[in-house]
Amino acid sequence: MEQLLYASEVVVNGLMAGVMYSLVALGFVLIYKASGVFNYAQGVMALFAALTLVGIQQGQVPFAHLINAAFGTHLETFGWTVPSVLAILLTAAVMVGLAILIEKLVLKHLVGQEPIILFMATIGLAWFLEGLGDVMWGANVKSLDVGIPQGLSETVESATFALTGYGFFIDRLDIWAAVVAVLLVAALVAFSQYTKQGRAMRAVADDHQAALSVGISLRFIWIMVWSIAGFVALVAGIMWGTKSGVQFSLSLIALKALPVLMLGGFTSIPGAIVGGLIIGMGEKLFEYFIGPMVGGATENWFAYVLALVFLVFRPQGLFGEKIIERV
Amino acid sequence: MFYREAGDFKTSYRDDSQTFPLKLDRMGYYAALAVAFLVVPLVINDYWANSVFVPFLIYAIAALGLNILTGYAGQVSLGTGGFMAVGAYATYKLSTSFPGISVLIHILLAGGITAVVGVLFGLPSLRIKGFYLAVATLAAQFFLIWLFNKVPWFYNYSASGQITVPERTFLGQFITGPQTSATAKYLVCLVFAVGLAWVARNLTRGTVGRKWMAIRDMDIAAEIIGVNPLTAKLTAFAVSSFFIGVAGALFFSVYLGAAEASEAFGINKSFLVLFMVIIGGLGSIFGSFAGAAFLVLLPVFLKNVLVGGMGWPTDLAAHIELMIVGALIVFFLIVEPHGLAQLWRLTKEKLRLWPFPH
Amino acid sequence: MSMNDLEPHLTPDGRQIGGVLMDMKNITLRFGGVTAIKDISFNIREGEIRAIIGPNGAGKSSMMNVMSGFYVPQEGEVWFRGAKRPQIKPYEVARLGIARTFQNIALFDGMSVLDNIMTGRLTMMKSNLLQQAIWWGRAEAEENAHREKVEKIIDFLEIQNIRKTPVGRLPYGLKKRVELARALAAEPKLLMLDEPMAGMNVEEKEDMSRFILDVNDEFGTTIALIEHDMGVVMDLSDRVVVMDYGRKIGDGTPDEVRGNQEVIDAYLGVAHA
Amino acid sequence: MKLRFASLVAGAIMAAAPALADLVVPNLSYRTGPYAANGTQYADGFNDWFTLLNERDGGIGGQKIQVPECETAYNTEKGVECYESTKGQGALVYNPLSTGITYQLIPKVSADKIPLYTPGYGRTSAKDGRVFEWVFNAPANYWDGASVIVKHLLDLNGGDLNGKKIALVYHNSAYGKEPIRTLQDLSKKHGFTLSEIAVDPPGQEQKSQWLQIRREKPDYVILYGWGVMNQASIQEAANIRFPMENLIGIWWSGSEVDVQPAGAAANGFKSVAFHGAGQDYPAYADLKQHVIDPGKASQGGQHVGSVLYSRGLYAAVVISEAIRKAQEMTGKAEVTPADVRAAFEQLDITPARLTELGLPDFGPEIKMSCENHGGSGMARMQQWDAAAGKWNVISEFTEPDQEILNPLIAADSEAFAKENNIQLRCN
Amino acid sequence: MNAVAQPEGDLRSIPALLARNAAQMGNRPAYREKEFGIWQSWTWAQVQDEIRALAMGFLALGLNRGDHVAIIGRNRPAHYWTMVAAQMCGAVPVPLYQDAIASELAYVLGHSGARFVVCGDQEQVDKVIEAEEANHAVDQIIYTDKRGMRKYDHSRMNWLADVQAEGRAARQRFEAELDARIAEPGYDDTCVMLYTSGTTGKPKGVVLSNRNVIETARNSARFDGLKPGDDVLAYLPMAWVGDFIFSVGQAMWTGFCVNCPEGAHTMMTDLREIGPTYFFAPPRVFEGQLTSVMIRMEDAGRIKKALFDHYMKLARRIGPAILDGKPVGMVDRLRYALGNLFVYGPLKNTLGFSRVRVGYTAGEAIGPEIFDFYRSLGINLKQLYGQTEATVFITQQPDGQVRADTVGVPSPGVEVKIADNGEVYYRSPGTFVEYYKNAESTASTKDPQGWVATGDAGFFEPGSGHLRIIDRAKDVGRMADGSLFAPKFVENKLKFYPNVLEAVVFGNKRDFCTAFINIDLTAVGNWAERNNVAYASYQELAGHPQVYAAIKAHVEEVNRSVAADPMLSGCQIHRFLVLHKELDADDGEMTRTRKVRRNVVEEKYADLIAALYEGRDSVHTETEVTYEDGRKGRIAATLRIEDARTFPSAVPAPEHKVAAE
Repeated sequence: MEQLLYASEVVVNGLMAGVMYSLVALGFVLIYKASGVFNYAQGVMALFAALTLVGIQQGQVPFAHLINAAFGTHLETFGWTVPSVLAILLTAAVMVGLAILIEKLVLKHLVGQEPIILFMATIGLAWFLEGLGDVMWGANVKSLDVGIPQGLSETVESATFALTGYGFFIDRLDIWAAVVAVLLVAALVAFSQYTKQGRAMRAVADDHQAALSVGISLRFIWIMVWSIAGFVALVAGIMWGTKSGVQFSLSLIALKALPVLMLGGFTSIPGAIVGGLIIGMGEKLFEYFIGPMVGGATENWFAYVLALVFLVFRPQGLFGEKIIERV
Repeated sequence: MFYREAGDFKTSYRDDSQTFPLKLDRMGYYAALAVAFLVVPLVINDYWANSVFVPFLIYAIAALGLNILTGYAGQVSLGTGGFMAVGAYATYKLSTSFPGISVLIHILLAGGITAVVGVLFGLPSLRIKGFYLAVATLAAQFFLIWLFNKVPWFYNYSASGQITVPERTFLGQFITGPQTSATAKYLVCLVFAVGLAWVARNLTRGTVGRKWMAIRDMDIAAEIIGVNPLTAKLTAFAVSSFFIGVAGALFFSVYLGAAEASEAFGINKSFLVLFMVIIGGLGSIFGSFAGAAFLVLLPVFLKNVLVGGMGWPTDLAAHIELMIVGALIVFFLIVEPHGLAQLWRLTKEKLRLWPFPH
Repeated sequence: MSMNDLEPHLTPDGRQIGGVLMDMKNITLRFGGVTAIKDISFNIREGEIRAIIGPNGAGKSSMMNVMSGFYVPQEGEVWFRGAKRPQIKPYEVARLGIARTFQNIALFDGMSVLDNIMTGRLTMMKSNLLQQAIWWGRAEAEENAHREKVEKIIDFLEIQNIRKTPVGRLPYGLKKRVELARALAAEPKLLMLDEPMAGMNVEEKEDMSRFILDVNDEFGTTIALIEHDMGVVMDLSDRVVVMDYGRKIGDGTPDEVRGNQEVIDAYLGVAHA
Repeated sequence: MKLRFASLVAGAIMAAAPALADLVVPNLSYRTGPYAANGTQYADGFNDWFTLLNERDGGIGGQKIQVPECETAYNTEKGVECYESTKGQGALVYNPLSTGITYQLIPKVSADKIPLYTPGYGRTSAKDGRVFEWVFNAPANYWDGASVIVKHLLDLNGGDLNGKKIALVYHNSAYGKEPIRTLQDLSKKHGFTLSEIAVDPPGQEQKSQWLQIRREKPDYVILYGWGVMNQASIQEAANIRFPMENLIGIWWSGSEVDVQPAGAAANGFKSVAFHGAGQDYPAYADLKQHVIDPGKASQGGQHVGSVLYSRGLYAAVVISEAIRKAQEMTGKAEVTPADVRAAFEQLDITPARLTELGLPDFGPEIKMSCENHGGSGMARMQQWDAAAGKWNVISEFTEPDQEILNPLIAADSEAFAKENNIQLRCN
Repeated sequence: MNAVAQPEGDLRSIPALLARNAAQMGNRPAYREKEFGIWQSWTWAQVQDEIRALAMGFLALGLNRGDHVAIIGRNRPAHYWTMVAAQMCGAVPVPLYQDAIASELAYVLGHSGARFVVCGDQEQVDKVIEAEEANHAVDQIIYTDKRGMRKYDHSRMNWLADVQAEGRAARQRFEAELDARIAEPGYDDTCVMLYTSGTTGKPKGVVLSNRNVIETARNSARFDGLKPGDDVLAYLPMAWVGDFIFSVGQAMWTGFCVNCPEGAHTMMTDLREIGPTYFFAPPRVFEGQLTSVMIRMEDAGRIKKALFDHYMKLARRIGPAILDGKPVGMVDRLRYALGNLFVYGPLKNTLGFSRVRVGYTAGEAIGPEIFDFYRSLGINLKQLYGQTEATVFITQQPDGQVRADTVGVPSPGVEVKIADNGEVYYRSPGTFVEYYKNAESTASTKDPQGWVATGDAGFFEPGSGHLRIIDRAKDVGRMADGSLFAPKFVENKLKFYPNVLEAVVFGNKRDFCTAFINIDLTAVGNWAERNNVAYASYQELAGHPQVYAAIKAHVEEVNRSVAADPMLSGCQIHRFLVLHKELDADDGEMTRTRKVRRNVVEEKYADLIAALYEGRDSVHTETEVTYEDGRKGRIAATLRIEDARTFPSAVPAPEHKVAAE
């Protein structure tokens, strides 16, 4: 009985962790669906967004280090702080600007290239953004606080204790993340269902040629999609940044999103969510039950193996479009 | 411009299908080999060997291997780092278990072991295609690294989990361990690189190579004309992994001398080698070398320019270097998505047509 | 001469027609709820040019895919060279001596014309990986021997001047020819051509017709071809199967088929409508 | 065109070698990559001490010190490249601040005959001078740290840890695995149960590990983390309300960088340390006067006085003392790496000497010998005061349990000697 | 030279030369053919074996002494071998033009009475069958390429390879017989019979003896120092005497290697691959190549173009001098070497001339610009003058004495004299035996002393002793005012312009000269493309006003240059038109060697000529044309007639009296 309770706690926490993965995976899916680009830079975009957010919040001088090195000045901060909401809005604007630049400088020139080339380009982009983020805001660890609470949720603990005699641990941040994820998905769905731009986006995702022929500007759609992905990255950045500080390692969360994508299918938003939940739950359960037997630290590879096993049976992912072979 | 092809004709299929059908190319190739084998060993020092030549040659081997899989057989892999680790740990286990046998043989055996592991992880490729496969190979990457970290047998139960290469000699010269001279390191890697490039060329020009390319270009048509996708893909995984295994073995035993799985063979290695292949040119042996040279030299070059030349703080330089490398990669992909090899081919075409524009 | 007369004989232009090479018995193929082929039987005799015609969507391509082993029919049997063909993979079918071309050209774009045609001979190459790796002895000898064979085909199809061109750069008509060359390189017992003249202009069609006749004539290769364009087929083929909506509505010599009222209604009627 | 580029490349690579300086102490630092935040502070401290010596004393023994910095990004290959590119400049001693790189360099420095100084990291068994002629890791190593932590716990529990549960949360790498054997031996000796919990680097996500801890309820958790893993661990510990004073980090888990992201929740977190922190030392006045105020501080002096800054500074102090000693021993101002190595073996940094340096009680006494390249192994505990934002020292320098450690070290180093055909020295 | 030379040793026939080559240099390459993607090669020893097998096959098929063996096909080793095999059997090979139409074939087959015909492929077989339907004189048809031949009635038809196989199988039976037949022919027995193209009338069969061929081959090979190891590209029609001399006579004599291209469409590629050391081409080929060089350079980038122009200017200045071994300054030589690296070398390489040691052009006059272009690149291009009846060589240019406007000095062993009417006569060991079955023509061409009339008018240039040819003797006429009319002289000048493909000048017994022009579709079409001039057909392009303007400029340039030659200044063109169709051999307007049949043109386009002289501005005409497949059709057009400026004669009087006077 106790084992079962522990297991359920692990499951619940796994699901919560899965939500965090899904937040990153969502950005991938959006871009892949609309432009066929496998955007490896999504993780770095989250880092960049978080760095920018903290930088704006704390009134850091962008490129201070570079300016200091070049001109011998001693710039640090502007000496003001920006309220969180405003900072988030400003950061979102920066991400839109970034999307426009990416479209203008990169994507536009790579139209019609093979997917692997586009993929590689996004890795190049990732390196660039990583360097840029560091040059702009510095490489030190920053703590991010936009008012999201962290730590054990007593409500849950006491509720579950009353119910089962064992108080479940759930991080309040995770609850917030789940709520935000639900809101985000709802917003995305609403956007794509009920707005003109959203419908255009779906049209492009379905068939580029057809969309072009009815007069949808592909470039606009791409900018829009990258902007939305940038916003999703910002959300992921806020969540992960709050959790473990804003720093280089944040970009590595992309690696946690990849098995989620594999599992859910590259083109499915529900896939990203369900995939995240399965991966989160799966890896936590495995780490909890099997981990100790094999020495632990299994989460990284187990997520991939889990996804791999799924794929062998469903090569297009859980929610991916079926691949029909023709000659 | 420099080509004089008139009178350079072929009277047999053997001549016609040789690697460098043009006499000038052939001469250039022999000249490059002569320089590589006779001149460089005389002038090389520790810095050039360890910072430039040895990593270049080893990465070239790894890139060759990945190019066989990705460029020729069309199977995208991000498991290179993991497979290199297999090569490294296999060499370590072999050379510590059988000290009487030459480490060069151990390196080749390590390649063989990696090939077996590669085949194992290549099995999903029969069902999974494209990016899904790329991501799936990450499973190999993470699992293998985890395995080498977790199972003490692999690192002979040493306290830290590091593996350190034993000193071994060949023809009385140290070829592994700290006493190895720069020349010896370089030559060992050069022999492997040249030999394996030759093997890669042979494989890719013949039956196996055509099967790979057929699978890459149109797998269904390939199957209908009689290519067994199972064997074609698995041989690609096997051969590719052999190369990568040898690269990993050399990386550990000749270059680093000591290694730890997650540090030396992490996911970054996989990306780096994939980059080399793409920047160099998919499906090109020359491209593998060019890509390796580009990505080994560029950071060294930038670092020396920015820090050594311009005196910038190292961190700023490193970040700007990251930006430059990233931007250059994007730029390259935009300008020539088929890589340096294609650029080289076009240049050669131009030179052959000179002075005509087309 | 009736279509049921399976005695070997010589055609008026001196070609040898032998016994049954491939026999399709009561083939039915369904995709989900859709029946693409409904209980069709016909045979192909050694040395003949056999055409399958029908309007778009008649199930011709599905039939060819069944013949080449790419689709497995729900019902019916495929007999080849006097034996029932077990359910095998497409690449094993190729090894039985069946080669084909594709309606939407399926060449290997990353390879040269020569390499593409060489792939046609892959099933005959025997050297192992190690021999190829060192490119010594058997591997090289084999390569050159097959190259010679392939060069004969290149010569036959008059594509010498594009030998080393990457196929991606070729115009449509030449691609079709290269694809034919690749199929021929396999020295097939049965050569299947999937709309070999689709999308060609009159001149290219004439060339292709000539090549098809020459192949049949020179090498005695049995040819099964699917074609949409009825005129071309009538001139080329010895016997014709007519399909419509997955059914067989006619089978016989071009003259017989031409006179068949059902064919006229279903096919010609549609075509002229 | 191609030729020009090639010569440019060659030129640039060659340009990496500056003119030979009198005393060269390369700083293989990392200010980028996953551990940039830590590496930056350390490198600043390292640089600033030498700057101080140059500015205030005109170097050591009248010889200026050059500290060429080379970015490794905590990457072994880059580390090797840095080593190779700087060794030609006459480097006297290396301090790469990376266990991975240290393992690369141990065989190389032995062949090149350049001493390697790895305070508090690197290969623990390098303490055995009989085997590792060119490597020094005083004042303390990973195993010392583990032992000192256990001693502290013994102190807290009246010398008895019987039946207690201790969990080790470690960075799943060579570094993180170091203390396992020591702790296993100590658990046998003291009767506590040890559970080992690995965290795969980088380690932002440790939910399952901490759920496990929450369930097992160990009395103490020892943390061997690095980089983001520390922050995540401390945060997760706080999240599950693990008593912060029962979470004890090795010195690599005990810097401001690690505790600040968790904010107030990190209050009470303990770590072991082998040197002081903060600016309450007389030397800082000199630093301020000669280095910081004139704007000569490395990277603008943002981190002066932080734990990692102090550690870098401490490493620089020991190295400069070794050089000074080498000058004394040879009577020459220009010393060779071999001289410095010999000096390391003779090094004796007494409390008095530390006071002289303006750093009273900054570190334990270091006394090395031919056999002992690791010093006393003494370390002390410090505790984070979140409100004040500073580390408070809560114990004196304590000696580790040499009884346990020495056999382990001897076994490991002798195995190494055997594998590599090394003749034991110091007989 | 009147003394009758004797054969060296017993080398008195081609088979004898072959035996010598096989014995002395059995392992050297003798023939190569681009086939199946590579240059299939045969050594002299192999070639001997192949030919002997073929000859024995012929014997098995019943080839008799004195039979004629017609050969019709493209240049292939097998075809050369059939000639030698026929000779071995004592038969006479008769190579025919492969593009001859059936009616032409019928005549020559009938005339020669060929019993055996060797055909290259199905197409030739069809023609032969059609041609001899009437008389059925042909006993055996042998085809080289068996494609499409399965369905034919094989009762008197064989595949060449089968004939060889048969010959090999029958070795026991025929070896002795063959050796006996090889030993039979004497030095003066027939070696080969070649049909002249015949600008007028029916083709005539020129009988050449072994002496003719071997002596000529020997003399000419020595003249240019040809040696084993040289490579020649055999691509000119096998029926042409030159090809027989180069690819059989000289090849057998010196033992150099004959390379056959894969086909006409790969000729240029094959030329480049082989890179011959000894090369022969009519001016047309050189013109074509130069045109394509210029066209391709048009698209080159600015730097390349500047480099090209700069170095070509330099080359024009000093290139020929360097080639002729004249003194050139050190600096210029250095600059030339640089030019060689950047321009000349690559250019020669792309053209396939890198290795050319001896190059000849003949058949027609070559434009001095074109000639100098190749010379300046360092290609040793020379001119020769000859004809079938002379076994090619009458005069040729020795190294170092090469000029565009002469045809050189008499070849070794050749005597040349200029008759009173200016016609050139020669006598040499190569002088033909007779016209086959045409004693009358033989007698009218060759006098009892052995002098042969060339039919060309020319004179020896004082000083240099080089021969200059002005025109066909019979074409040289008088204007109404009595001044000299040499149409070819003017036509050649016109044809030197890349835009002009052909020109036909009229004016005999008239007041002034007029001309028909054919534009070069490649050159003009390219110009049109670059200037966005749309056109649908040759006819449309030919009638384009801008084209007319360009041609007019050319005509006036020519007039200016003609005016400079006092003797011929009356030949300036006053009026011209651009023809609405290309002159075509299929329409009988040209010979198969692409020489204009002046009388045919004059007859066919009488209406146009009339219009030219009537002073009309335009003329409507309808013309019958023959399409490639033999069908006939008519095209109609209205042609514009332009007047061109003429110039006064520059120099008052000729300094020396020309033979033609």
